[in-house]
Amino acid sequence: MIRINCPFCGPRDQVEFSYGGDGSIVYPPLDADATAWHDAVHQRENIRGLQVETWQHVYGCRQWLKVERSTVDHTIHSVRLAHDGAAMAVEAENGR
Amino acid sequence: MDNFVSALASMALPFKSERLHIREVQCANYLISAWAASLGEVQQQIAVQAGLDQPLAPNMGAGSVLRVEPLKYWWLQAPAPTLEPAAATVLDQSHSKAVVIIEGEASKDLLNRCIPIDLRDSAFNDGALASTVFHHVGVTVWRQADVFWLFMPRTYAQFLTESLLEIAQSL
Amino acid sequence: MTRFNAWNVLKNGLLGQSGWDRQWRDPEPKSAYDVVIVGGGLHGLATAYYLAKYHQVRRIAVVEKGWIGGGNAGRNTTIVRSNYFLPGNREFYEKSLTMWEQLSHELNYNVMFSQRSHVSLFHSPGARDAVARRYNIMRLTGNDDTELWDLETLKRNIPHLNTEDARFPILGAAVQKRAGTARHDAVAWGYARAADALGVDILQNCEVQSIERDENSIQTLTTSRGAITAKKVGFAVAGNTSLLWQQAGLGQLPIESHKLQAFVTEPLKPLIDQVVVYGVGGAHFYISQSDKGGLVYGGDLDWYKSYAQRGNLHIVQDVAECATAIFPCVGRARLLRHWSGIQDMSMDGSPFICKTPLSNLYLNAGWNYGGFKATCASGWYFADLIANDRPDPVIEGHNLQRFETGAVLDERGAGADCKLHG
Amino acid sequence: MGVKRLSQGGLVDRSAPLNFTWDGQRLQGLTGDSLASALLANEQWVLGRSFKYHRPRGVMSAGVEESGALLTVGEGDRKDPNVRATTQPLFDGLVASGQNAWPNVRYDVGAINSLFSPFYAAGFYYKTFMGLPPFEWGKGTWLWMQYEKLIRKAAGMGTLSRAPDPDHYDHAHLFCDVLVVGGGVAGLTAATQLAAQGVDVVLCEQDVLLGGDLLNQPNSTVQIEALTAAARDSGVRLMANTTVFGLYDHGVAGALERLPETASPAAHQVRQIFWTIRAQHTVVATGALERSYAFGNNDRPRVLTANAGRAYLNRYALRLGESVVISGNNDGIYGTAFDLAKAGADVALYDVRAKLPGQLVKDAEDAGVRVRSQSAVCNVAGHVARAVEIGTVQGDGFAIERKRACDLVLASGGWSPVIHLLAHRGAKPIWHADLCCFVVESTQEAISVCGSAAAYWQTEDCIRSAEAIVPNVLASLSGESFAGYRVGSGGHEAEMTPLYEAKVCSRKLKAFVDPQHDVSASDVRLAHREGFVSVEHLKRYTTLGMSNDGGKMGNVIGLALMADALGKDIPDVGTTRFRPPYTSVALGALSARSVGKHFRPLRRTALHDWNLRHGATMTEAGLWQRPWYFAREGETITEAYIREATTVRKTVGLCDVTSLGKIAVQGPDAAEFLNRIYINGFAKLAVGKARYGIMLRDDGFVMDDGTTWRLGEEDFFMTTTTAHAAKVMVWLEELLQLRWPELKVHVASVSDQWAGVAVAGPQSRAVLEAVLAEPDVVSDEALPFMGVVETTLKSGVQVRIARISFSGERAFEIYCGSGYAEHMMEGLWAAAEPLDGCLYGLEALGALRIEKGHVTGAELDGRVTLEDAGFAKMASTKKPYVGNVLRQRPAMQREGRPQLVGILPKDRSGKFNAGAILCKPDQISGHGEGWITAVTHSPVMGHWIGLGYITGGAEAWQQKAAVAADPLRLGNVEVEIVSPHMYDPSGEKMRG
Repeated sequence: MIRINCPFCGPRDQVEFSYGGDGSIVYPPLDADATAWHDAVHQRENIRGLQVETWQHVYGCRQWLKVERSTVDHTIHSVRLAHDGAAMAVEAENGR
Repeated sequence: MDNFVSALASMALPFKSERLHIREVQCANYLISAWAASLGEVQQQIAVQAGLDQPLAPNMGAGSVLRVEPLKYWWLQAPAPTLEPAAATVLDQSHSKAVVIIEGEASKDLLNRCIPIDLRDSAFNDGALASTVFHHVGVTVWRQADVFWLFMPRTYAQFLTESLLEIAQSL
Repeated sequence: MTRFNAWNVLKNGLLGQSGWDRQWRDPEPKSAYDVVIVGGGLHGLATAYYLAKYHQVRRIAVVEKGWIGGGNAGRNTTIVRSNYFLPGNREFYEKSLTMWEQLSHELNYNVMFSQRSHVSLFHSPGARDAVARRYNIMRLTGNDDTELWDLETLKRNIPHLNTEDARFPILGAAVQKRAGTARHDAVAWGYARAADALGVDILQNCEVQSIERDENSIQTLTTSRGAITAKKVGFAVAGNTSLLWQQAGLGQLPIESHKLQAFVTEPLKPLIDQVVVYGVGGAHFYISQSDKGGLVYGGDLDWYKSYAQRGNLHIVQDVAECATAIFPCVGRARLLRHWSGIQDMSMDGSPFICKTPLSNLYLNAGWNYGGFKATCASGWYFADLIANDRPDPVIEGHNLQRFETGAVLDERGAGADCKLHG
Repeated sequence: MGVKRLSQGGLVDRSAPLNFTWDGQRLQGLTGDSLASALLANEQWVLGRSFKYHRPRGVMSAGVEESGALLTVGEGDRKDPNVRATTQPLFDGLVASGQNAWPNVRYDVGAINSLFSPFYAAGFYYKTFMGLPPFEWGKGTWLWMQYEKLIRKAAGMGTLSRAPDPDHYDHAHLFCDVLVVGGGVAGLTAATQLAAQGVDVVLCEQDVLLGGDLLNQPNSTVQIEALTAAARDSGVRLMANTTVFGLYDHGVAGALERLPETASPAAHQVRQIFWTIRAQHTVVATGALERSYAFGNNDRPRVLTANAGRAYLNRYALRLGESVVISGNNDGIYGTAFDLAKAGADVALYDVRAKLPGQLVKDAEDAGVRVRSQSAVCNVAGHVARAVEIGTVQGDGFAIERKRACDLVLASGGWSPVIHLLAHRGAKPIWHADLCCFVVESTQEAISVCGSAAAYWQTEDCIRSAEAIVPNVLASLSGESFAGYRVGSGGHEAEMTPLYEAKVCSRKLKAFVDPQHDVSASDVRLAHREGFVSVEHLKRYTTLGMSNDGGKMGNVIGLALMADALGKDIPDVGTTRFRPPYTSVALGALSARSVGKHFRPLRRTALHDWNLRHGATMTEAGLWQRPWYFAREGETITEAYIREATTVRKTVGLCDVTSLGKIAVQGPDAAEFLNRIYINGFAKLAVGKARYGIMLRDDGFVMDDGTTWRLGEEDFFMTTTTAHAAKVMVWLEELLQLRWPELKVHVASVSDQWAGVAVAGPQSRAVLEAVLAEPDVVSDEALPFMGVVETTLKSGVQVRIARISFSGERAFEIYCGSGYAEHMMEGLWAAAEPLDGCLYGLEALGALRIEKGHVTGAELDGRVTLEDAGFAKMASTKKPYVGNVLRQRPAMQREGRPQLVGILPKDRSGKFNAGAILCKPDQISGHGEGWITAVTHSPVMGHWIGLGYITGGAEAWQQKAAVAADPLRLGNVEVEIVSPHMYDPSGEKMRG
């Protein structure tokens, strides 16, 4: 079972999280053209190896996380809060 | 108020065995949500109004205030603290949670049959708090000395408490 | 090739089994083929067989990086059904089911297709009506093999279902009677043997290492067993499609690779006669019993992208809960083994059998959970596409452009989120 | 004859006999016995029948690798099939019986299969049973399915009870710094030393006793007790009878603890605990398993592995034979020979090696063992072994030299380290030719291996290997990289000689590789001949290693035989990958408490009990239960909901709507946020107003609908559908945290906070006025359609009210804090009842909304566009919103897509069903023109009506007949297609 080290809650079981998907997707503006939206919504690099992906700690602090994880052996290389404001606030505290 | 009906009204509580004591408690619950930019200020204000020596660290609780999310707190008594409206939103969610207190030497055994949290003293000591999952439902557990508070969503509370009591009988 | 039949089994029983040959050759790769199918799984082998048998293509190779049938062919729960309802999907899977019915005879290989019925439980009037729409479409577009069973009929057919103490009371079931299970390995070997007999070169331990191409077409496949040129190339590599696609310099696809686990218990005397399927309260579960007696079951994906063929513990727990929820008596059956496969999950849950930006490259992918049952039709239509360079009307919708046009084939209505499909 | 329980020694308690039953016979064993040892003590040798040939089988080992003594334990609903007698502790009152045999395992009619065994070679069923023999004439699957019925009956092993398992299981979570798997010397040593350094160690041992192989050695009690005490004293948490069955990602292990069993468990007694263990580091000290080798009739009862003979002798005080033949290729067999001879058995030892271990030979011979080199047992005679044929090495096979009577055969082909858990982690086993086994040398993970799991065969070497990994583990715990974990080497005094098969020239012997699945050496060779040479093909074709023991005994032998056939070395053939679980785990244990009604949580509204007290029949709605209808005495569901819906239209009805999702959306950018997620405008929604909104997914299809109330400038109360509440919440969080972090908006689920009641009908205002402290706040002027007000009940309880209508009548939704829900409902009901009002449930709610043409999940099934559902006009053209780009894709905008319509039966007395397909009357086949999503018997119209989708919508079908085709149920019904707004299309009633 994957264990994710939530920056706010600490290491927790995968069952507390829900998987978002490829975290490298940059969603275009709401009024961007159809191709940009098509690519963002449907096209995937489907990386075999280290990929940035999003998870939500849905049963914990409800924060969306950006997780660097290997899709080959599931090892996790980094985790951070996706929301920069919340991330900076927590990082500042953890450094305190 | 007299008209209040607890979600656990039909449960056989308190539960007492040699190694366990489970009882319901009523408490207010205000959700305080700061903004990233105002977090420091809100942290200070909450500490002051709760009479704490220092601001709460992530996933810790003290007195009657819990730090549940990076920008969010639960304030467990009425009234809610007074905060600058621009600094935080305050939302009454007192009816959202049903709360039981679990104590006794088998508390950890009971909880670890329900929630996947490391409850060893080294990881979860006095004041520690964890939001986690109990049989597909999000719950929050908070340790005060050797007593554990379990906050359950009201609509699931009866179901979860049935499970708790069933397991408690085998411990 | 010694034909497989009772006569020869008897003869060889008396002769100490000495009369059997290799079921398929182990040829050296040739430098050039008319068609190279990349991927020695069920779909690749079936495609090669149909190309050789019905399209008279002579020089065909199937290149497989490991051993044939080693991917999802051997990692599924062996269910064959055609209970789809969207135009295109319905016709495709029905064609497949029809082919399955004759497959053992077609291949002279007993693939043990057992039409034991596929029973989808429902738990609410709303769910019954939703499934009725699908099964009505099946009636109107094909055979009369679908039924709605009420609770009494269900109890009569599956007596030890949990109709007393279930969290979600069972109201009845939608049934496809011609559906069932088959022996997955036999399908791979049967196609391989039959294709081999028609001259197809099955090249095992032959990994495509790079792809040389010009603007419009593939020139050469460099493999671990040497360079191979091909007039036409078909990709049928399931979970590894994106990697091969990128090797061909073609960028991104509407596919993610996820893993799906499968489970089998210790063998037991007959207990469950049908394929029973269950989906309620966020759960998704299917179970049947193999000829050997093991309960074969599975559930949802592990929920995160993965190329690892190993599953995690929470799903083990989750599917066991589902099993005991509907069959409380299986509490004392014991899980013997669990494993996982890599699914090529598409953005709408439906597959691709289509042409590609390259003139001589054809794509067969995006099978989600559904690849096993699709084997026959997948091979059939893919062979037809490769041979005739145009899609049959049945598979016209199974193209890569459908996300641009919005003509998606979303059986579940889950939208563009691969992990929600299957 | 033969078996003798020694008068002293062993780990059995002679003062505590236990009664048990085997196949109807009442027998006695001792406390400390396994079921196997107790059966053996009673001279019960034939305990099972093999899978295919129904050959008699008995105890073959003393542990988890057992593939002979599989039997059924327990009766009735506690019947447990396929239990390994070797690992089942005996308890008083245990009932065991044979399986896979008729009438019983000793005289099994199925044994006739053995006669046909020449035809049952590997894969024979792929070659026949397709059609009519002999040439497989025929078509389709019918004939196969006839054969299959017989095959299925013959296959399988034990029979499962059909009744629910009555026992309780727990699932529990455990955390530690280091998990040590295996409680032999290596595991105990490593655990003790780590714990002494302050590390939190959990040690799991699958056996009921700690000690590992020491348990099988003579006079080891003191040593075991010392090791155990040291571990306990240093703080190791010891868990015996607990099997770590699988290692998963990130240091997670699955383990199964078996609690002591009794014949009649107490009320809350737990049978087994499924542990999910998380460790920072795992020490694999799982020991090794002795394997046999392939020789003629090596599956007969009274043929065991060598160390098993020793285990029964020293642990269970059972001398299994008087005249013992031991055959093998390693030093390990000498201890067995020595111990048995000391116990008075006549022992002959055949060592296949040319060079024998001098000291061991001398010790054995001193004890009276006759030792012969370069020879081995090649064949066994007797239904239950009574003699063996001994061969001497000749070329690469054996020549039979003589026959020897005996009553026990003990064989050893070497030892296989238990690397299963490492294989679960994807570690690659390396073949060690000198040790004749696979060893794992490293994984990328925080795992160490010691003891005989790392191929150390001597006790002292095992201890040293355990000591050697301690610094590595400590380094790993402190985050440092650590060295590869197999340190040094330790083998036998004399080198091993490979022994996988005793081939005898010109003799065809039935030599088993995987006895339980009846896979023989000739099956492996046949697989080779037919081209199944890859190890995975071999396994699948022959089913080698697929049996209950998971190939613990047979895999290496199978590989070796294939290597031999191919003329290759074992490593060139490949390795097999062991899959979890290590030993099988009951589904009941994995499900633990999630059984029956506790499979999934039941979510109750605050009015759940109130509704039940007032006669509600409930129905499932996701995890909720909601009132379905409130039948009065004698009413059917149809009568009840028609009455309820009629009452709402006439007077007033109350309905619990608490299950709707409710989300607080707060902050300075809340309005802007809503403006982006809804297709219609929310920026200008006035405070004190509600608006109906639709959300799209990114791909432009409809996701959800609901009303959102503006309570304050920066304070909104959003409602979602019951089904999508959680999904919408996650979606809003995703947008705010990932896509639009610049927006200052907080969202919080308040679904549990607020209980809600819909008060619907012409008299709804009167009902509210009766309960409110200030009745005026709900007057038409103060609260027009879509108005919102926050106010109080007479009791002072705060409520929020919106004038919104799902029924089409004048209606309100009123919410209060959940704890006051019953209080509020009492007040409302006290006011409504005298007005001839009613309580109504989902069925009436459905009837009302279908009449009105309001959509729900049945219509918004995830494939529907705004245009399809008739919402296109609501979509703003002045602002972008989620989904507005991709919803413009051509196929989603094309003419003639099915659109929402109302449906009436042509013959008004007729009925039709939801799920029916709408067709042209002259073309009732194919995919049709549309479908019906929902139906109800409309109280207003007095006949059945429905909603659905049809190509082109109502306009296209104005003068055209359609047919609702429902071949599954009602057949074809002629219908009319009308506008979906079948009741009060102008909305006068709800606004009035």
